[in-house]
Formats: sequence, C-alpha cells, structure tokens
Amino acid sequence: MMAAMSATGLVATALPLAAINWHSTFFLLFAVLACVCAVAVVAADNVVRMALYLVLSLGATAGLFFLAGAEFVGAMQLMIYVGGTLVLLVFGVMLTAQAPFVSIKTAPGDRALAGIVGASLLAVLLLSAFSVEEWRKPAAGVVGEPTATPIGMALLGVRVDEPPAHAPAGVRSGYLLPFEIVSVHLLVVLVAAAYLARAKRRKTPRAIEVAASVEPPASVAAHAAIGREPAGRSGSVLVGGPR
Amino acid sequence: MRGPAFLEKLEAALPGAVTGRNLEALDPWIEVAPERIADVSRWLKESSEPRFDALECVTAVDWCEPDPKKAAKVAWQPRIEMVYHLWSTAARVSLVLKATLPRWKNDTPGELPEIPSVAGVWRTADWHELEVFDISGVNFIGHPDQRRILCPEDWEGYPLRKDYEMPLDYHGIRGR
Amino acid sequence: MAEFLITTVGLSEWLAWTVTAVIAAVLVLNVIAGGALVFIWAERKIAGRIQDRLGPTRTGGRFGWLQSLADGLKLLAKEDLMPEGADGMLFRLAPYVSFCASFCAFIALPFAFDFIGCRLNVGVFFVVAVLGLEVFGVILAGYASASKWSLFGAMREAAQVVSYEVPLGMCVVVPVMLAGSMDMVTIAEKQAGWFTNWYLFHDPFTFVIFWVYVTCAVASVNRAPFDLAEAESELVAGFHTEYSGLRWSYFFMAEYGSMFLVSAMAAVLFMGGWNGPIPVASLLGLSEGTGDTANYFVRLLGMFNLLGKATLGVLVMMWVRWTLPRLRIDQVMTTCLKYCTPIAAAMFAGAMLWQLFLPGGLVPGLDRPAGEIREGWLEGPGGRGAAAPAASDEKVAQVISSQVNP
Amino acid sequence: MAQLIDDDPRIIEFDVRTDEMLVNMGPQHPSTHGVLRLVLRTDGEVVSEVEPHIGYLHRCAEKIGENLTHRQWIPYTDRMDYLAAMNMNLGWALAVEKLMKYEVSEKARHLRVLIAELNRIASHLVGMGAYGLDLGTFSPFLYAFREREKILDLFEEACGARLTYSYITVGGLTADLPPGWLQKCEAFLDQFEPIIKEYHALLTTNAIFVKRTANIGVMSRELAIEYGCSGPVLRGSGVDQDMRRDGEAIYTAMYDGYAFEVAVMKDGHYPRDHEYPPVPADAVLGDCWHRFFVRMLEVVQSMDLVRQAIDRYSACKGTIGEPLKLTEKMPAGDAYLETEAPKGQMGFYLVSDGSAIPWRVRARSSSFSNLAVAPELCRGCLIADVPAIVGSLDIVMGEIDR
Repeated sequence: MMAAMSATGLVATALPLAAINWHSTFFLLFAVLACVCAVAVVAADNVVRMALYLVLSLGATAGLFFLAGAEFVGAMQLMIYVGGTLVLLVFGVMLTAQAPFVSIKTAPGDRALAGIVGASLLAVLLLSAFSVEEWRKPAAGVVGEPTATPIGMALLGVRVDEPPAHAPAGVRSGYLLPFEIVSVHLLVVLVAAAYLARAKRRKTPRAIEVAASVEPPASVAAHAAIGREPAGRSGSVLVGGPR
Repeated sequence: MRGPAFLEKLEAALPGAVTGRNLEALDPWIEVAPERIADVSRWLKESSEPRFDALECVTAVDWCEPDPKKAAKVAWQPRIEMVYHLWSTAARVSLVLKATLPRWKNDTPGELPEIPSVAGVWRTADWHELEVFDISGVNFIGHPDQRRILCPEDWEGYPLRKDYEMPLDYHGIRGR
Repeated sequence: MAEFLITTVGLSEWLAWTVTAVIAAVLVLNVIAGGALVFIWAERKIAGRIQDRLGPTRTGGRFGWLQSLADGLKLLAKEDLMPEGADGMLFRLAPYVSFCASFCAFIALPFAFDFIGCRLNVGVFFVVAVLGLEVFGVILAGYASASKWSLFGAMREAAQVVSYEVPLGMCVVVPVMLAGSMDMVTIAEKQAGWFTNWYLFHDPFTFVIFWVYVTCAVASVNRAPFDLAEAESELVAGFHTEYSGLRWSYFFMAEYGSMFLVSAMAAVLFMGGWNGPIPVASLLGLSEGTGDTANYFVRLLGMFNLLGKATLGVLVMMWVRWTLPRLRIDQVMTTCLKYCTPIAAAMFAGAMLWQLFLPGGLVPGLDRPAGEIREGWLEGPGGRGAAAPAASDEKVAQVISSQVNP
Repeated sequence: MAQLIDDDPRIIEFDVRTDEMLVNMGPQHPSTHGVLRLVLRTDGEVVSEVEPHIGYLHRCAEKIGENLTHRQWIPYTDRMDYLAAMNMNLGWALAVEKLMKYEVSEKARHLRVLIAELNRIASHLVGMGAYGLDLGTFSPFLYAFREREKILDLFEEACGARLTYSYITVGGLTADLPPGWLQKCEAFLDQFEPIIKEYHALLTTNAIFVKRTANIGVMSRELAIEYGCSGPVLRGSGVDQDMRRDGEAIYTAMYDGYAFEVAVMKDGHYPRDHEYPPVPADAVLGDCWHRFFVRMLEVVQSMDLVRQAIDRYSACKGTIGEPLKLTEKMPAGDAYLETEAPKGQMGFYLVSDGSAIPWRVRARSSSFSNLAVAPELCRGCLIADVPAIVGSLDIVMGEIDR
C-alpha cells in the first residue's frame, strides 16, 4: 500500500504539474502516515504488529524522499532500511514471538513517563525547526532533473559542495570513498566477531556416522569367512547333509 | 553343515533348549522352550555354522476352538504357537523355530502370555513383535517400547484371537 | 497527452495532468495484469507440452485460451478462509504488501524511449530495492498463518531472497558501469544499433555475468529449482498453505509480476531493451526526431521488442521449472554464497578492467565512436550531464533550475 | 552418545540455542506414499528424530483369511501391494500350491513369469515417477505413467482389470491370453526400449537429482540385513540376494532356464553397466541414488525376462489347464514361501487344519521392514531429505498395514 502510494507520488513528480496541490497532498499523506505509524509502533502491544508499523513508517519516509526529488536517497532508504534492517528485525521478531513473548504490556506509569519525555523532546524539535529563517518561506519548487551523478562523482573523490573554478584541473579530492572503505572494514570486523562468539552445541550424529560407529555385530563381521554355498536348491537347513 | 549334524551342534551348544523337532514336515521345524528363545536366537545369529542374520517373519498362531461342541473333537491342545522364520544371507538357507505358549498367562483370561523378545538380536523383530502383540496378544519381555502399531492406541482386545468379539461400536462408529 | 487534453478538451491544467497520470498508472497496471493472465495460460500449455499432454483445450473454444479467466472466476468464487489461530490483520495485509511491491517496481521499467512510468535517474537501483520488499509479504503470510509449515516456508523464502540480493546487486552493477548511469533509458539507449551492441556481447565478462544474473533472478523470484518456499513435497505449499480464493491469487499475481519484471530487467540491462536485434527504425530512416506519428510507431515497435524479450525470459523460466527437480535449502544457499557471489565479483572486476583498457569493446561499436562516453562528466552539478533532459518540457526545466541555484 | 567435548570435530556451531520442534508430516501429506504419518523432531532444518506411525490403512486381511477358502482370499492379496497385485497373487498361489504339492502346467508357469515381470516393470515405473515427485520435478511422473498405461491396457485385455487383477490364482491362471496379445506385448517392449534412456537422462544423470540423492540416507550392508530389508533396498546396499535365484525350490523352478543376472553392485560394477550412465562420483553404495538405480536396472532385466517368457510360452503346446476348485481341501500342516515382489521379499505363511479354509494366514510384507529402517537413516538429515529417503525405500501403505 505504501509502495503504491510512493508509485503514484513518483508519477506526479515526473510531470511538473501546474497545480501544486497534488504534490502537497501527497506530502501531507506521507507525513501523516509516517507519524501515525511511528506512534503506532510505540502504542501497539503485539510485537509483530510493531515491526509492521515500523516498516510502514520507514516506507512513508522513503516516499517523502522521493517527493522531495532526492530519488537516490529514497531508493537507498527503501533498500537499506526497509529491505535490509527491517527484514532482519522481522526475522528476529518472528523467531522469538512464540506465545509468551508476543504481547508486551506496559504499565500505565511507564506510559505516562514515556509520554512526558517524548512530548518534551518533540517540543524542543518543533521550536528549533520553526526558528530557522529559510524554512518558513514557501517551498522553492521541485529540483528539476535530479541526477545521481554528483553523488557518483563525490564517491570518486571530486568535491561536490563547492563547484570547481574551471575544468578538471580545479578538481579537489573529497573524503567519501575512504569513508565507504572504512565502513566495509567495520562490516568485516563485525562478521568476524559474530563468528568467534558463536555458542558450541552438541550435534545429532548423521546416520552414516551412527552406522560407522556401531561396529558390525560379530556375526556379520565373521560372515565373509564362510565359503559361499553353491546357489543350489536352498531349503531348510535341517534337510539334506550327511545322514 | 546341514541336517542332523547342525541339530547336534545346536543341542551341544544349548543343552535342553530344543524340546521337539519335526524334520519330515514340508518346512521342517524345531521347537524351542519359550524362555530360551532369546539365547537360541543369539546363538543362531552369532555362533552357528551358517549364521542366520536375517529374521524374516514372526507369527503367532492361536490354536483354540471357540464353540464347545467342536472343541471336544479337536485333536490338538489349545495353545498359542510362536513361529520364527530365519534366513541366512550367506548360506541362503532357512530355518523355522517354534515355541508354544499357553493361551493366557497361568490360564487367567486377560493376562497375555509372555515370551522373551528377540528385538535385541535382530532389530527387525522390533516392529514384527509389535504387530504380534497388537493383533495376536502376546507380551514380549524386554521389548524397547511395546505399543499398538496397527490398531488405534485405545483399541481393546486382540483381533486375531479365535475367541475375539468385534466391539459393538468404537467412538460412535457402529461395529456390527 | 496533457497538452492535447488542455487544448482540445478544454480541461483545467490541473485536471488534465491528473487524468494523464491516472491513465499512465492504469496502463502500467494492465500491462502486468494482462501479462500475468497470459502467463498463467502459457504455463499450463507449456507444462502440458513438456509432459507430452495437451494442457487446457476446451475452455474458450480453441486452445483453451479462456483458461485464465476460468481460473480467475474460480478464485473469485472461492471462500477466503482464515485459520483460527491466525493474526487477522497481518493475514489480510500480507498478500497486498507482496502484490504492491512486485507491481510498484514497474514504474521505472522503460517499455520504449518515452513509454515509461517515471523516468527515474536511479531506475535500476530503485527496482532492486523494491524487489527486496516482496519478501515482507511472504514473511508476514508465513507468520500470520499460525502453522509450523508456513513458518518454515516463510523462513526459507526470506533467507533465500535476502541472500540472493547480494549477487543480484553485483550483476546489475556491470551494465550500469558500462552505460555510465543508472537510468534505465540511458542504458537501453546505449545498446541501440545491431545486436552486437548489446551488453550481452560487449565482452566475455558481461556474457558470464548475464548467466549469473539469470540464476540469481530465478532464485530471487522463487522459481524452478529454487522454489523452496512452496516445496510441495515437504512443506505442503509453504507460506501460502492457508490462503485460498482471491488472497491466494494476489500471491500468484505477485509471482508472475516479478517473473515478468526480472526478465524485462534482463532484457533492458543486457539485451538492449527496446532495440531489436536488427535496427529496423534507423535502417528505414525513421530516427527519433522525424515527426510525431513516425516517432510513435518506432516506440510502439520498441515496446513490442521489449515485451517479446521479457516473454521469452518468462517462457525459459517455465521450461526450466517443468524439467528440473528442486534443490535443498542448504544447496540453494551454497550456490548463492559459494558460486554466484564469487563469480559475480570476479566478472565485475573483469568487466571493470576491460572497460578501462578497451572502452569501445573488442570491436568498436558499429555506429558508436569509442571514448565519447567520458567528456560530459566533469562539468560538475551545475552543467547538464550527458543525458539530455526529456525534450518536451525544456522550458519548464530551465525556469526551475535557474531558481534553485541562481 | 556424543558428549559435549570441545575438540569433538562433529560439533557444528549454532549461534543461538534453539529448542526442538515437533512437526507432523502426514498422514495426508502429498509426499508420503499413501497414509503414513511421520512425526519429525526438528531443530531448525535439521531433523533429529523421525517416528513413523502406521496403521491408517489396516483392514486385518489376515482375520478375513481365516473365514475364506484359499482361492476366495486372492482378491485380498491384490489389495496389499496394489501397485504390483500380480506378484502378490503369485506369492499366495505358490504358497498354497507348495502346501498341496500341486504342479501347474508348463505353459501356465511361463505365462506366470511373463505376467509377474510385466507387473514388476509397471511397479518400478510408479516408484521412479513418484520419487521424481518427491524431489520436486513433476514431468518424469507423467512420462512414467504414460508407459504404465500401456502395460495396464495389456493387463486389461488379459484379465479385465487394471489394478487389482486376481488373475494368477491357486492352480494356474483364471484365463488364457487372448489371441494377438503377445504381438501387442512385443510391440510395447520394442517402443519401450529407447524410452529407458530418456528416463536416465531425465533423472539418473540429472545434476540436481544426483545432488539430492547421492550420499543421502546411506544404509550399510549390516544395517540392511539387521533390519530385514529386502528387494531393491537390500540390493542397493550391495547385498547379492534375489529370491528368483536364491528362493525356495517351487519358486526358483519357475525361472528355470531363464537367463538373468541379479542387479547388484559387485566389486564396483553393475551387471552390463557399460550400457548405462556411470555411477556419479559422490554416490556411496547404499545411498538413495543406488536404490533408485537398482530399480532402473531391474526394469531392463524384467524386459529381457518378458521377452524370453513370450518365446517359451508360445513354444508350449496345449492349454494352461484349469485352476483348482474353489473349495479344494488342503492337507493339514503349514507352509511358508517368500517370493521376490517388486518392493522386496513378500512372504506368505499358511497354516491349515485339513479343510478348504486355512486356520491361520500371515502375510510378511517387505515395505513393513523397509520402512522400519527409515528412522535410522533420517537421523541428522535435513527436512528436505526425509521425503527423499522415504521415497527411495519405495513403500506402499496397503502392504505395510494389510
């Protein structure tokens, strides 16, 4: 549902509409969805529902990014947050949300305390947001033809914030690429730590090991010793043989 | 090593275990004392000349004539006959062991006759003995987990007994 | 389209653009829904042919072409059951999440030069991101059906799709690197001309990467040898065991939608999108700018090209499904981690080196001068990148960009 | 058995301590052949314990056998292994004939070999098709059933039934073959020859099939003999035993003069294995792949036997003779006979007290013992391996539950 909305939102931005209200209606829609879902995450008591609301609210913020024309960041949000972290979060929640852990009740006292802390932080945020000059003026319109090329160039070491004075000679190196390499390094370290800290656990032996470890009963082991009787007419052992 | 020579070797190894024999029958068999069946099986499997390493089939035959009129004319004694068919994969020969059990343990109807289990010797006997217990009603001493395998868990009675009465209904399903 | 509505029909500016937007959305939706219907029928027919039988013949007179409609009606009429222990809201929501995720990826797919939902500059990246969302529908369905087997199915599917995103991402980066931009339209444009221009034949590394892409795509869409989630022989029907009726058909549509999407992506990235193997348009002199009607027909031909290639991809997937047995979950994981990812990485490095030393490719493109790709990059954010903005709204773009950075 | 020893190589690591989950596979599960219920104790994907529950198809045919005469019980033997009903009839008929020391005519004997081997081909085709279904590929199932339909048509012409024939009965067969039947049978065999290669290409040498079956559910020789397995399951583990050659005198007399080798791997080689695909590298003797491959070899072996039986049958003069009367009296005493049914050795034990109605009837089923080994093989495998292992044992619930 949130993906469909971000879809129509995209269609709207592509054709620069003279009537801005489509743009603002979607903005309002996504903003309200994000806030409501954020509150729902806190208010819900079923763990899996919390995870779902988190998915919806982060999806709505991705929609906001697309509306603002920052497609690369919007896609990044969808892929990293919603597609990556939240999948693992839902994984964890599903594995542990067996009967006793599913519903988490919060005592009324805690709700009140959390409400106060939350409200105060919100107030600080709103005050600082409204005190900034430029943000009061109406939006300056949609950035035409956003491309991901500047981000690509920045990754390759070209300073993107101040435009270079003249052609390639004025290129000054940026620090985005080393920053990425450090983060990959961090990932490697994390994986190694997880591997080292794994818990040891007894394993159920595979059938072949069981069969191998059970040394064959004496009878069968000695079987090969007996010469093979000719495949004559078999019958009861009590019949035939020297009288 | 066939025929009477095999028998002497068996009797030499386990004196007093073999209590009867019939070599002229279509499938010659030897009768074994019920309580010695486990030792005889272990000997047959591990130290007899053609080793009998495969147990083909375990059967319980219920010799009993339910209605009194015919019971008088019958030639045999009412008993339960346990029949073990053995097979040697190497020598490709078979052997039939029989053991006679009373129909009910010390003749009190409802008490199942008992015989030592050979599940320890051949692991295939595990399921075969479960089936005999379930349908013919014979208790196997020393069986790992004796339970009903074919009939439902809460079924009463042992269907293959000659004097078995089909229950009128089972959980509401009409029997007759 | 919008100008036509404003001038002739006399709608207000705002209403005209809304109508165009709605029509565009409905068109995209119908391409997929229509495609799904055709593929349901095609799958039955192909399965029949492979198994030496006829497949549906009687529904709708000849060749059973109405079979999909009959399936649809049956699913509509079926009662939407919900298991007693299920989590109501999640159970109902799951099919829609998976359905929207796989359909929403079609916005960025260019059917022809201008036939595109929204020309995203990060088209490829957007599609890969949205493909990852489909896993949510499956996980929620598996959990909400409150049955052990569905949970198993959901676990397996989630693990498989999440882990196959890694090699898929790597395979997708190579064409992006060759074309120099993530915008699907530019990627397809760069492969215009004879089929030798396709990235498939650009160099040996891209050829191998194409086949790795096909494997990962089949795995991430849960088809053929990798269809662990609904391995009927073990997990009955995996995560959608408890679904029936219309809800089940959403999962079905999502599967066919993403199958079509993945093969269309393969067509755009490696097989030249809407450019046919033989450049019919440029041979007949009907190049881009020669007036509207000719332009329109060239794009129509281009669309059929892309649809043909995507359908070819889907038919291959069906063919593979009805011949190969299923892999075990750990074999699927090992193919991903031990085979697909390393090969994709090696081929990516190879393609990069190849691009460094032989930018024009072994045989410089027939009608594409080597080395012209580089110049336009270094003008920085101010100047226009090599990709010319869409011709139609030149004036509007100028106005806005002058406003943003005076 | 395996304690928690730090340096024990068999310990594999789990990140988080997971508890065991009890999962039910069956009784109405698509991959268990018929109504078999497997209770799996799993730990994530690894199955730590499998417990089969049988008895859902139990009709106590043995109790009914005590109220019917020997010929009246033949239809009950059909319904034991309903995929190979002819071999079941043959087993029971031979057991009674052994007790009565009755010899069937030469022509009837060859006809019995012909029909039994044709039924073996049909049964192995179902085994092969259903095994493909267990591993997830649907098409081989339909190819196998297309061929099986032709065999069923032949049987329908011979005895009127397609699944439960009651054709072979005590004392011979209920009817002789209609004219032209032999030509149709030879036509079937000729067109069936190349199709076997198709099955090999489709399954035996298929890389994914080999990955799913090789080195899975490995059963050593001793384990197979210990659990009383028989037929392709036993031969798959390398034990050279086939009742058609090693059985009782009355049964092996049927196959007198027929040339056939037992399909078992002796010192690394299958008989005539130059015509068949090579054994894959990681296939271990006794795993699912070998059991499957033995069945495919037996199909070819049975085709040779059918061709030889056709020649011998048409060479005999006279008629196949009449079966015994319905209420023919049986001498007192007991008899036990094991025949080589497609699934394994099918034993019939018959105790008679001199009347036409047997005193006690006992059917020893091969699948009953073959299934008993399943828990042993499935310990420590993955969930996806359980249908692969149970499928390779080729069990039929009708025979297990009787």
